[in-house]
Amino acid sequence: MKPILLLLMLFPLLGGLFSALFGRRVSRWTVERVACAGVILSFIMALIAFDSSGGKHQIITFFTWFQVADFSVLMDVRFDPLAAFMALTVTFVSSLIHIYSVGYMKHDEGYVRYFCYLNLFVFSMLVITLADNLVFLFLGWEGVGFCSYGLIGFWYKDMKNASAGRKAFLLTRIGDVAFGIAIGLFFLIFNSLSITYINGHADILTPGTMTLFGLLLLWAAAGKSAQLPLSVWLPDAMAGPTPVSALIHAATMVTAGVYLLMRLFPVFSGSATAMAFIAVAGTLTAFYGACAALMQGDIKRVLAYSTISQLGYMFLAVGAGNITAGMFHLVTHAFFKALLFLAAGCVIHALHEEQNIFRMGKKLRLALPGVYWPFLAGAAALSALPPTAGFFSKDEILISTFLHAGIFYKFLWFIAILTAALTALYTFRLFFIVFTGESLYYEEESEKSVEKPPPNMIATLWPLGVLAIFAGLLNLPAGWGGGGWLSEYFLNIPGAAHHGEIPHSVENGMAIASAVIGIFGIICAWFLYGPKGLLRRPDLPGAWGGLFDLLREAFYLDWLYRRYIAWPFEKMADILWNRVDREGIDRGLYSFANTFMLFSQILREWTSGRLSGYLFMLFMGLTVILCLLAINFSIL
Amino acid sequence: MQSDWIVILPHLFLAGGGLLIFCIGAFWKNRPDGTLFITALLSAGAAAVEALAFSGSGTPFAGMVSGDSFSRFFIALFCGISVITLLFSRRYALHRRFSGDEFYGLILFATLGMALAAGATHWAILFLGVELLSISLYILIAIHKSSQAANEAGIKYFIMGSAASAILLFGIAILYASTGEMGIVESLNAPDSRNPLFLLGLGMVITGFGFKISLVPFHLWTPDVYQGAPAPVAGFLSTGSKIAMVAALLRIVTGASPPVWEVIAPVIWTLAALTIIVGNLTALVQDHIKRLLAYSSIAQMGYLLMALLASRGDGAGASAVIFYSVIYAFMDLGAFGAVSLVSLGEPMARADRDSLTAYRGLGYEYPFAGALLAVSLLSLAGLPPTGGFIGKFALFQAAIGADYMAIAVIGIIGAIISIYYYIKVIAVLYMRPTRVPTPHTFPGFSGPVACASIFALIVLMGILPGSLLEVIAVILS
Amino acid sequence: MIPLLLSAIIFLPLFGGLIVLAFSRYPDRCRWISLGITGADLFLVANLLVQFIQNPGAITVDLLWIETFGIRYALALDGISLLLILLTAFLTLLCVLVSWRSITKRVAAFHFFLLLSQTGVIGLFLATDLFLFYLFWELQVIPLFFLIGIWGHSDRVHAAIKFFIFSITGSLLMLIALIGVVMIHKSQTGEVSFSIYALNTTLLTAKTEGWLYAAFLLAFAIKIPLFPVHTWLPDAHTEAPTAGSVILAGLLLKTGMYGLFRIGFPLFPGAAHNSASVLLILGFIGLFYGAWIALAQQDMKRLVAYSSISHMGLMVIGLALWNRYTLSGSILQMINHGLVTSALFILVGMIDERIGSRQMEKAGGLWRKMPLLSGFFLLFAMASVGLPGLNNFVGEILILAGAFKTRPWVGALGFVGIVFTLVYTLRLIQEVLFGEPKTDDPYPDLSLRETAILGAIAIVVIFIGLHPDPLLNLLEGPVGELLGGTKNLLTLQGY
Amino acid sequence: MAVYGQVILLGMMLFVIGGACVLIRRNLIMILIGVEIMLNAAGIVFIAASLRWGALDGQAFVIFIMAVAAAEVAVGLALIVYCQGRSGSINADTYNTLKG
Repeated sequence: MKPILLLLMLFPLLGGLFSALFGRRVSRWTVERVACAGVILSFIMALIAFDSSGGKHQIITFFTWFQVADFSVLMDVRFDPLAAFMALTVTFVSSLIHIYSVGYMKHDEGYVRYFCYLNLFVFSMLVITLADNLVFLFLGWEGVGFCSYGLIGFWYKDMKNASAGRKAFLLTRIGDVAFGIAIGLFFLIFNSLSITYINGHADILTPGTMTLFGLLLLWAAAGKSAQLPLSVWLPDAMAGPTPVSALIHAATMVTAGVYLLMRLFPVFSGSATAMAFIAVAGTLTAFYGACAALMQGDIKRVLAYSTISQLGYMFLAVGAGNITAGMFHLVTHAFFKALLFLAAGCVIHALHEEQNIFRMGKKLRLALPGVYWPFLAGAAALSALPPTAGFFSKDEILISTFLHAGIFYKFLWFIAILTAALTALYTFRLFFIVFTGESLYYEEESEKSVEKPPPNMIATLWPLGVLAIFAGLLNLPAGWGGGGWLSEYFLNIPGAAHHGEIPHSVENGMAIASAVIGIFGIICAWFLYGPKGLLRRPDLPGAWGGLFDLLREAFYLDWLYRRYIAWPFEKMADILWNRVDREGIDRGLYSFANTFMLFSQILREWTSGRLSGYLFMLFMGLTVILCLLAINFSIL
Repeated sequence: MQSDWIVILPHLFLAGGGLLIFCIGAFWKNRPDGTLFITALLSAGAAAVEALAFSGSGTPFAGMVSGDSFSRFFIALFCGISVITLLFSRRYALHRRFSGDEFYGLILFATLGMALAAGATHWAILFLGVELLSISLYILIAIHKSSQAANEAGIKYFIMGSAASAILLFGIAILYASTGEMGIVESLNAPDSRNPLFLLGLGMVITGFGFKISLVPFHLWTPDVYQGAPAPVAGFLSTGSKIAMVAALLRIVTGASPPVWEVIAPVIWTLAALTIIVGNLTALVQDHIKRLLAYSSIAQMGYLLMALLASRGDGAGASAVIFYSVIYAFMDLGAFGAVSLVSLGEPMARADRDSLTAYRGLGYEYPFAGALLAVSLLSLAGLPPTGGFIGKFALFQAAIGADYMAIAVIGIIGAIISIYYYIKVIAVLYMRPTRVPTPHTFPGFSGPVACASIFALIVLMGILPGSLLEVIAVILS
Repeated sequence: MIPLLLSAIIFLPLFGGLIVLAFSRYPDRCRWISLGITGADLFLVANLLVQFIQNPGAITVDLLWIETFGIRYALALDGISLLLILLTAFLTLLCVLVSWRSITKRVAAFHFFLLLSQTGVIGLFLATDLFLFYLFWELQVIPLFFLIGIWGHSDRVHAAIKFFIFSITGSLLMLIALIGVVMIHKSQTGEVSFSIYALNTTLLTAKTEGWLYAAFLLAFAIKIPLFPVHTWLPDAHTEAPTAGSVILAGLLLKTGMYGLFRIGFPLFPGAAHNSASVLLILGFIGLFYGAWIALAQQDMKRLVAYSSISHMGLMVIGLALWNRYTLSGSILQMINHGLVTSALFILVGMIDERIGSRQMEKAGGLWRKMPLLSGFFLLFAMASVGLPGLNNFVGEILILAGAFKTRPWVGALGFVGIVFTLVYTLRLIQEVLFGEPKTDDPYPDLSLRETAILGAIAIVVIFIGLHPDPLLNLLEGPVGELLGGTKNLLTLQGY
Repeated sequence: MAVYGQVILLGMMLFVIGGACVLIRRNLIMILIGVEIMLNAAGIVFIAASLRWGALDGQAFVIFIMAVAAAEVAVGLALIVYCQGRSGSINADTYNTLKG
């Protein structure tokens, strides 16, 4: 088992190192193949490991990273069903994205850097997935942040792209602060950094501490998973190449936050407050993302906000105490979101880096049927149409929320289901505008012909399309004749308590409700954004314009950050530098030194050069000495 | 009786050498070049060897001159100082045309004066030594006749010096009047030492000493005279004459009876503090190197005085004073010597190279003289690995060890201030763009020899001060 | 044999420097000789390391030096010293290489001062006699003064003098306090000794201890440098030649830290104990203030200089917490910071050589022109922000996580600091490497020599990042001794 | 009060007069004369003291003082004359090019 897991992690790392060290000396062909091989081999290892572990928990230590007394940081892995499943998903989706990238980056000069980052990204994600030691996990956690920084800002010549990368790194690191503090507290309380140990002894925690941990981990996860209020980096992360967006949004990076919450679930699950916070954060983010996605004009930004929204659902699942549902949605989302992004990438590629959806139209459907159908599958899954994968996973979350004790959760459920309608609406708005009707900009039509993407790009869409539709089989509810395989598989995960029997009425009712709502959303989308839709335009006139702007700018969150955090921060830096450091401290020290100079100037006048003055001082001095002696004499 | 003469043999060598030089100067007109120089060197050297080699016993001549190892050590030191001064001034004097018998003879007589002052156990000898020294110096300072500044310096030193001598003398007279003792130590231990008359005398004596070692507020002449005097003479003046007085003061301080000491100590404390502060502060804005060195030497005397305070008791203070005197002699001689070396080629051979702007980049123009100046300054600033560092350390250790914490702190603050002006000069030497180079003059051999030996001594004292300290321990025991 | 080796390691550079001076007419020979000398010294240190690992235990030298003052030539080697002199030897070697092309004037003198500073720093890290320590402490300042003042940039004299005055101010006050301790010790035991081991048994009243410690602390704080006596550092760094910056950041700042935990804390445990809060606050101010100001910089060197202040702040925090984890972390971080910051200074120097400016606005888009240099730049920048897997992370996590054991809020606040670090570092990367190139001039990418320099540092950086255990093992014993020593004394004093 | 007391007093008065002369006069020659008066005042005190202590060494000292004073005056006058020749002034305060 040990070598398999080691190889599982090492293959992408070696691929990345190969590119970094030798990438410039070997041919492009080699670099591409090595990079893909790294991930695919890793996927194979994941399969083998998954197969041979048989759902058991294993903790394997590779070696000691460092150790000071009982602060021992090991490079070890905890291979349990959760990790196994996650590893499979990550490596599988990443493999496809790697293959896709070979086509997508065909004409880019920076391919070495690209594949290096991409491999390292996968490696870091695998570390997060498998690590048992929290500091080791942190290695992956930060590694993901760094790689995303490099990839988002991949086309660095445009400062905007570079800034987007920087923003991603910074905001996720703001989240990392909480993670770091949590690590410190774990060490303080448990004297251990092992997830297994901590989960095993979580019962010694008081509710208050649990709440604290819950909030810290929530904040940490919010950074990585782009939840409110740390969500603003994700839409900008579209600046990177599209496969990168797919990678970040689907399988890696953003899911890390949710995954962390699932991994450390026992630590905070005992605190109702923490759970409520997580649920609320998830719900609000889901709603927020869906609203924002509704008015975007950039194909990738729509998908980005949709990711934020879908991640909100996963948080809601965790908050509702059902991490199986969360994981289920994570996986299905990985499939259909990767699919959507990759398909969007094909579209963009075909239109020569055109991302404005209003410049697209039915010509795409006609030219690219191989993209059109998978995209439709993905859209259906995202809109949770039965019987796609998204339908089942989202349904499970809704049911858990609904069944969770407390009226509060009913309210969350209501928002969640409202969001589901919005999801269908924006998804099919996107679909209709991109693939049906005419482009809004006729004049440039002639200049741009649609270029067919290379076959390996299109080819990767199909397996994902199939999975987007059929992945629901993994955890088909009993009512649909399924055995809930995933639930069984996750049975032993700490904290994944079995939720007892779900009443059939609820199950059926919920299924019907979501189906109806989804279909309703699609119908609305058809009337509003179809080929002859009412709102099929990039902006809205009159009074609605304000609302439109509000949604398009995602409630001005970005602007608020810039105005109230970034700007004052920079201003303060300037003040500290110029006013405090230079004019305050440094000049203060100088004036202190200058007082000596002043004294010196005064004393200099004493030496006037005139003999009479000197003689006078000679006798003055004599007098003073005599006085001193006299005083001493009289005192003694 | 015979041992008496052995004890004063070094003095006789010096006096005889001086007289011989005068005779040669007067009667041997077509002597070979360098005769006077060699004679002076030999006399000083012989005196030094004599002082170190032979040990006389007791205090000869009715206890007027001390033959103890203390005074012999200082005689050797003064001879060393005069030898180095001679070496530095050989070319310098030739260029400025004052290389006659009076220069060499007076150097020897001044050295004799120092020897007498430092070795005196009797007020009369002390006074005679001081006067011999002073009168020689009046002439030496003004010896460069074509220099206006040298004249002015000579006049200033003469007027101030003679007034101070008069005060010193009157002080001695009063002391004698109040105690009836002419022996230095005896007069300070007289049973009836606590009357106003005695204190009056004491105050005047201190004033006289204060003038000679240029303590604040008697320091005002110092920068003017150093600036005007020829550089080697200024070096001689700032080291030899001061150290002679410090040595005499050391006798007074260690010899005074406790009640007398109680009266004197606060005065010395005040003078030391004032000297350290004023000397260092005033040096900050100086832009002429000789004036700067003058103020620096004033401040250095403050440090010595600080350790003098501590020199009663276990001997750490006295040891530190003597040790630092030696180091100080070499580093100040080094600094002034470097000035005289780089001033050799000055146009008109009138003034010395004095303005700091004239020292820009000089470290590259004159690598050896520049290095000597830099090392001397570093040593004066008390930075390792120079003797000045060990010396300063010894001074402060003595002061703190004797519980004079306050003055030690004042001293350290002064030292911090002083770093600036020393470093400023070094920065000028090495870090400022070079001015138009002047044509080099052949420096002769004597200057570089002195240069190298001082350099070696300063560094050696910084690394291995142990042997000198042991010698000092021996002479103090 | 080993004791002799210690002295050889200290004085080999000094003698080498004198030899170099003799060849002042042949610049190339000077370079080769210094390279040989530093290489030999590094070899000797490596040799020492091997012997030390095979046969651990303190290695000491103790000879009488100046009998009158009870001053001894006393050296001791333990894990901490060993690591630090290893760093010193390594960095000085790199300094010689870095200056190979950039120093063309007065080459011999340059190398002499470089080697002299090596002697000073190594001696300081080994000395156990306070006088000897002080001697080396001041000795290291002088060569650097010349290095900055002679071979620096436009405002070099001013910066050099400022640096010198700051350093000496602190050290002279320390001298007074040092003598004070010795004298108190003498009055108690009747024996004059400068040995750290003898002096830390001195019994001091709280007030005296406070004053003496304050003087020591000031000297160390200026070197570290702590807020608000840090203002010499940015100037010195900005004006110094690359090698000077490397010595300054890599070694000199470390001597302040070293003094604080080797001398300040053991000698005055009570006062140090009481000062912990002050140190923590100053450390935090340094951490945030330095990072914040770094963000406002246009000059790359100045930015890195302020980042140094920030990093040193964190180390001081680790020191002030004084427990096993934070202390190990701080000491390890000294090594890490020495490596990474030196690398950054070297890189800025290389960029300066190519584009003729250290202003960020003149740089930009360098990735396109110099991918290799940029790759290294990114690597070291990431090490500097504490990316796990690179060396700084290990030190930082030890300090921060260890902080939770003593004062959790410190750890929590410390983690906030890492965001501040990231902000300015990312700005630096972005302005320098990204964007469109500002000019069309082709800049040559790294030469073989430059690659070797950076590659060597990079290997060490990654090695420590992934496998710091050997280093931490070396630290374990001495750290335990430091902790145990002060603990005993504290109990003795009734804390 | 014995005689010696009055003689000492005389010496002091002379010293003060000499000092005042040194302090107040600007003429170099007059300053020199003031110094001479001070030296002689010391001589008088010595004589008085040797009167008091019944010892001769004070009186012997006076002879030394005379010799020293003579030497000093010789040198001093030579200096002053030379300076006067160069700069045409014997006012002490005209010699103030060296200052600061």
